Amino acid sequence: MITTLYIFIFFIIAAALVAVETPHALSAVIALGAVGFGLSIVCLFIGAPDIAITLVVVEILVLIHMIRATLQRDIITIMGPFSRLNVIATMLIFGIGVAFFYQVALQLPPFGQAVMTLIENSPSRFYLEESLNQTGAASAITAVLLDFRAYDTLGEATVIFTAIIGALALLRRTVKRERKGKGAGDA
Amino acid sequence: MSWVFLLVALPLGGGFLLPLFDKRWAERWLPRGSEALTLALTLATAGLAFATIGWEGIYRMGGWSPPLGINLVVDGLSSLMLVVINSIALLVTIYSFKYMEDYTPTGKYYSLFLLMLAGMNGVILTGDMFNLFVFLEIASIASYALVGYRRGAVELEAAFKYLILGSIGSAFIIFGVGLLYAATGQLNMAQVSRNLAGQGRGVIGGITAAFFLVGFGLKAAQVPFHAWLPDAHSSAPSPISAILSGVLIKALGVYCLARVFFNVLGIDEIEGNILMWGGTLSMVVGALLAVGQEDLKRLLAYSSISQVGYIVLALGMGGIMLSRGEQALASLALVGALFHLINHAANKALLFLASGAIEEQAQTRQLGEMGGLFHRMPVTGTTTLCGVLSIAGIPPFAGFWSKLIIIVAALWGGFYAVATLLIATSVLTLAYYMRVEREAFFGAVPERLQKVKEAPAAMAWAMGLLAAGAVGLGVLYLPGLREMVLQPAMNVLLEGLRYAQMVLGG
Amino acid sequence: MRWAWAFVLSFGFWLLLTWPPGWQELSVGLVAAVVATTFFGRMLRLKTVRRLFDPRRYFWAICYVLVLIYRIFVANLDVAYRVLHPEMPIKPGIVKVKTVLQNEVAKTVLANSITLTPGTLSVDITDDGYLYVHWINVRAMQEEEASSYIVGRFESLLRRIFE
Amino acid sequence: MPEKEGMSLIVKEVARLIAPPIFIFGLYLTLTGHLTPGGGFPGGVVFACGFILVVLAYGGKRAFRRLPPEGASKYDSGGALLFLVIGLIGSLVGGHFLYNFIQAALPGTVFHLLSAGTMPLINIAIGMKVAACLFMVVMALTLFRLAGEKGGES
Repeated sequence: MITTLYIFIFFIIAAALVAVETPHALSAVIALGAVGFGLSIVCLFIGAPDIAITLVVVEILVLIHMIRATLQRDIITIMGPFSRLNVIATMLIFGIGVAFFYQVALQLPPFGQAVMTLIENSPSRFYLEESLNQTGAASAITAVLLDFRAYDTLGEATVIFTAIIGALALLRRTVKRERKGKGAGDA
Repeated sequence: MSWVFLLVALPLGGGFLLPLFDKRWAERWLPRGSEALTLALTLATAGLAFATIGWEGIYRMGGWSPPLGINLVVDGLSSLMLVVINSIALLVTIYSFKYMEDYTPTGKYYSLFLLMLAGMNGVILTGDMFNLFVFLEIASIASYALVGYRRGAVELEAAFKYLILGSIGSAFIIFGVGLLYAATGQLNMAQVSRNLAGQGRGVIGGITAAFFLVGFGLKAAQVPFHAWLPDAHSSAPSPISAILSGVLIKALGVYCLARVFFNVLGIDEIEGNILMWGGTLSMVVGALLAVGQEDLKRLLAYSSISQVGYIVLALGMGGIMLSRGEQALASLALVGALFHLINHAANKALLFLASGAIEEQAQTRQLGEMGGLFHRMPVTGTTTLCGVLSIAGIPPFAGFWSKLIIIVAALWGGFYAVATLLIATSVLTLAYYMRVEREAFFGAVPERLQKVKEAPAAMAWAMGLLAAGAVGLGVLYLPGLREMVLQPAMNVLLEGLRYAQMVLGG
Repeated sequence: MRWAWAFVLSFGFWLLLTWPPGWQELSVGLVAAVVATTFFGRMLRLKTVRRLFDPRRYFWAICYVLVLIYRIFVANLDVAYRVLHPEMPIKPGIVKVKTVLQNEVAKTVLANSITLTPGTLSVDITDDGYLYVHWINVRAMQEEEASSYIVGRFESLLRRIFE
Repeated sequence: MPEKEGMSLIVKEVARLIAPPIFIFGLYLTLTGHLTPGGGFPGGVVFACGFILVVLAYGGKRAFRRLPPEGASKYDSGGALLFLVIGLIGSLVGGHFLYNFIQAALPGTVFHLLSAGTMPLINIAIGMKVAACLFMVVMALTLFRLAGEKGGES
C-alpha cells in the first residue's frame, strides 16, 4: 500500500521533471497530464474519492484544451536562454527551503497519522464523532464544508466568482465609452 | 450584536448582484443602478462599522461555538480597522462616480470593488486562520483585476507582476496556516494561541512565524518584497490606488501581521527586531526612491512604502518593548503605529484621489508637465496641500502627532539609531512633497494647462472630506476620544493573550 | 416527442445511479430529468430512440462485441509477432477506405473499433463516408481491397445493429 | 476553431451521446453530496465538462448559439446569491448567519436524499456557480486565444 503510493509519487516527480525539461511543448503538456493523473490516483490512495473524480475530470479537460492550444501554435519547441546565475540562485533557495522543511518534517505527525488522534481538543475529532447526530448529514466532509465551516465555503465560492469576474473585466471588448469633446478611448 | 456579519454579507451580495447590471435590460431600466447600489451598500457598511466602536465580542457563524465553527471577532483593533476601511471606501465610491464614468462595464468595476471591500472586512473580522486566508484571497484577487482595469499594456504588466508576487505571498501564508494546523490541530485563532501558549512554539511555530513574516510582508510591501507596489499602485485607476495604498496594504499586511504576531503567535524579541528593522529599511528606502520620481502617482506609491514602514517599525518596537516587559513604553509605540495607520490611510487616499483629479483634468501624471495648478484647480490644490502637510509631519496637522509619538517612543526606548533615521526620513519626506507642491501647484501656468478646470463636485467633495480628516484627525489623541478609538485597539495588541480569553471565555 | 424521450432516458439513467429508488429519489429525479432535458434534449435524435426497442438489435450488438473481442485478440497476436520478429516485417502507411454505413453513430463505432484493434488506427473520417486509417502492415493499396480487409469485418453487423 | 467547424464526426457523435449522461451524473454528484463523497464543487465541475465537451466538439460558433457565455454569468451570480440568501434566511430564522434552519425545523431521515437541512440546497447553489465559472474560464481562454490570433500580439 505505502510502497505503491511511493511509486506513484516518484512517477509524479519524474513526470514533472520531464515536463520542465522537455523542449517540445506538446510533450510538456502530456507530461503535465501524467502529473495530474498520478495525483488523482494518489488522492484515491489517501482516501479522497471525490477529489480524485474531480481531478480526473479537470485533467482530461485541461489536457484536451491544452493539446488543442499547442497543436494550433506554430512554435512547438520551447527555446530560451539559460542563465547560469538564475539556476544557481534557484538551487540555493531550493536547498535552503529543503533544509528548513527537513527540520519541520521531523516535528510533523507521521504520514497517514491523522492530526486529531494526536491532539486532545481537536475539533476534527468532534466532527467525526458528532457530525451525523448534530447535522444529519451522512457525509462528514459535507457536514464540515456546508455546516460547521459553511462560511469558509461561501468565501471559497466567492474566490472563484471574483477570479472569473476579474478575468471577464480584463477581457472585455470596449474599454472606454466614446465621449464628445474628449480624447477617444484607448485600445 | 447579531448584525456584524452584514459587514461581509452586504458587500458580498452587492458583488454577486452587480455583474448582472451590465446587461442591456439594466442599462435601460436602471441607468446608474450599479452606482446607486454601491453607494447604498458602502453607506450601510460605513454606518455599521462606526456602530461597532466600543463593542467587544464574538459572532458565531451557523451557531457553532468557537473551536468548532468559524466566529467573527469584534474588538478595539477590528473596529478601528473597520471604520478606516469602510469610511474610505465610501468616499472612494463617491469619487468613482465621476472618475469611472467613461469606462464601460461599470457593473463589473463596482462588483470587484465591493468584493474587495467584503474581502477586507472579512479579513478584519474573522477569528479563524483559514478563513483569514480565504478572505485575503478574495481581496487580493479583486485587486489584481482592478489594477489592470484600464487595460493598457503598462496596466496589464503591473497587474501581472502584482498577481505573481501576490500569489507567492498567499502561498507563504497558506503554508504557515497549514503548519500551524499540524502543530496545534486547530484553526481558530484564539484556540491556536491558547494551545501554543500551553505547549510552547517549537520549531514549527518558528518556521510558521517566518512564513507569515514573508507572506504578510509581501502583502504589506515591506522592502525586500516591495517591487510590485510602485507599478501596481500607479497603474490602477486612481480611486483604486487610493483604496490599495490607503487601506488594502494595511488590512492584508499590517493588520494581519499585528493580529497574528501579537494575538496568535505571541511576539518575541527576535521577531520584534525583524519587524522594526524591516520597517526602518522600508521607511528609508521608500523615501529615497520617492525623491527622484517624475511620475506623481509613482512618487505617491513609493511614499506608501515609506509610510507603511513607519507603522511596521512602530509595531516591531512595541513588540520588543512588550517582550522586555516595558508595558508603558510599548503602549506608546503601539498607539503611534495605530495612529499613523489611520492618518496615513486618510492622507494617502486623499493624495491619490487628488492625483486622479489632476490626471483627469490636465491629462498628465508627469510633474514636469504640471505647474500653477493651484490657480486652475483651487479645491484640489487646497486639499492636496492639507494632505501633503499632514503626511510630511507639519505641526498642527494629524500626521505630525503620530510621527511625534513614534519618535518619542523610539527615544524613550533607547533606539537612538532608529529615532535618528525617523527624523531624517521625515525631513526627506517633507523635501519630496514640497517638490510636488512647487512643481505641480505653484508657479506660472504653462500654455497647455490654461483651459484646465476644477474637478467635478463629487470628486471635490470626497477630497474635501479626506482633507478635513488630514487636518482634524489629530484630535483622536485628545483624552476623551483616545479612550474611544485608539486605546481599545492598542489594548488588544498590548494584552495579547486576553484575545483568547475574550473569544473562548474562561 | 423528442423532449419526452430525452426525459425518459435521463430519468432512466438517474434511476440507475440512485438504485434502489425511494419516493424521495423518484421525485428529485423527476426534477433532475426535467433540468437535463431542457439543457440537452435538443441533442437527441428520434430515429436512434426508436431503434432502442428492437430486441434483434441487442442480439446483434452482443454478437458484435464477441466478434470485436476476437478480432482484437487475433490482431494482438499479429502485432506481437511483427514486433518480436527479428526483421520486424512492418509496412506502415495510411490507406483510404470506403464505408457503406450511413448512420453516424454506426460510423463512429466503426472508427472506434478500428482504433481499438491493434495495428490499425483511424485517423480521420469524411462526411461522404471515407475513412483514413493508419495501418501497421499495409497489405492492399487499392481502395476496395483495403476496405474489405479493414471495414468489411465489422460493417455487416454494424448495419444490422444501427440501420 | 475558426477554419473548421468543430472536430471530426467521431468526436461529435461521442460528445452527443455522452454529454447528457455526464450532465445527469453531475446532478447526481451535486444532489447526493450530503450522503456520499461528492457535492457542489465536483458536481459543478462535471456539469461544466459536459458543456465544454459540446463546445469543443461542435466548435465555438455553433455551440455558442445554444450556450452563450454571457448567459453563464447569470447562473454564476444566481448560484452565489442563492448561497448568500440561504445564509441570510438562517440569520433571520435562527439568529446566526448560515444557520442550518431546515435541519432544526424538519430533520429528515438520515441517509435519505431529503435530509441534512440546507446542505443539499447549498450544494445546488455551489454546483450552479462552479459550473458557470468553469465554463466561463474555458470560454475566456478560448475567446482570448481567438482575439490574439486576429489582432496579432497582445
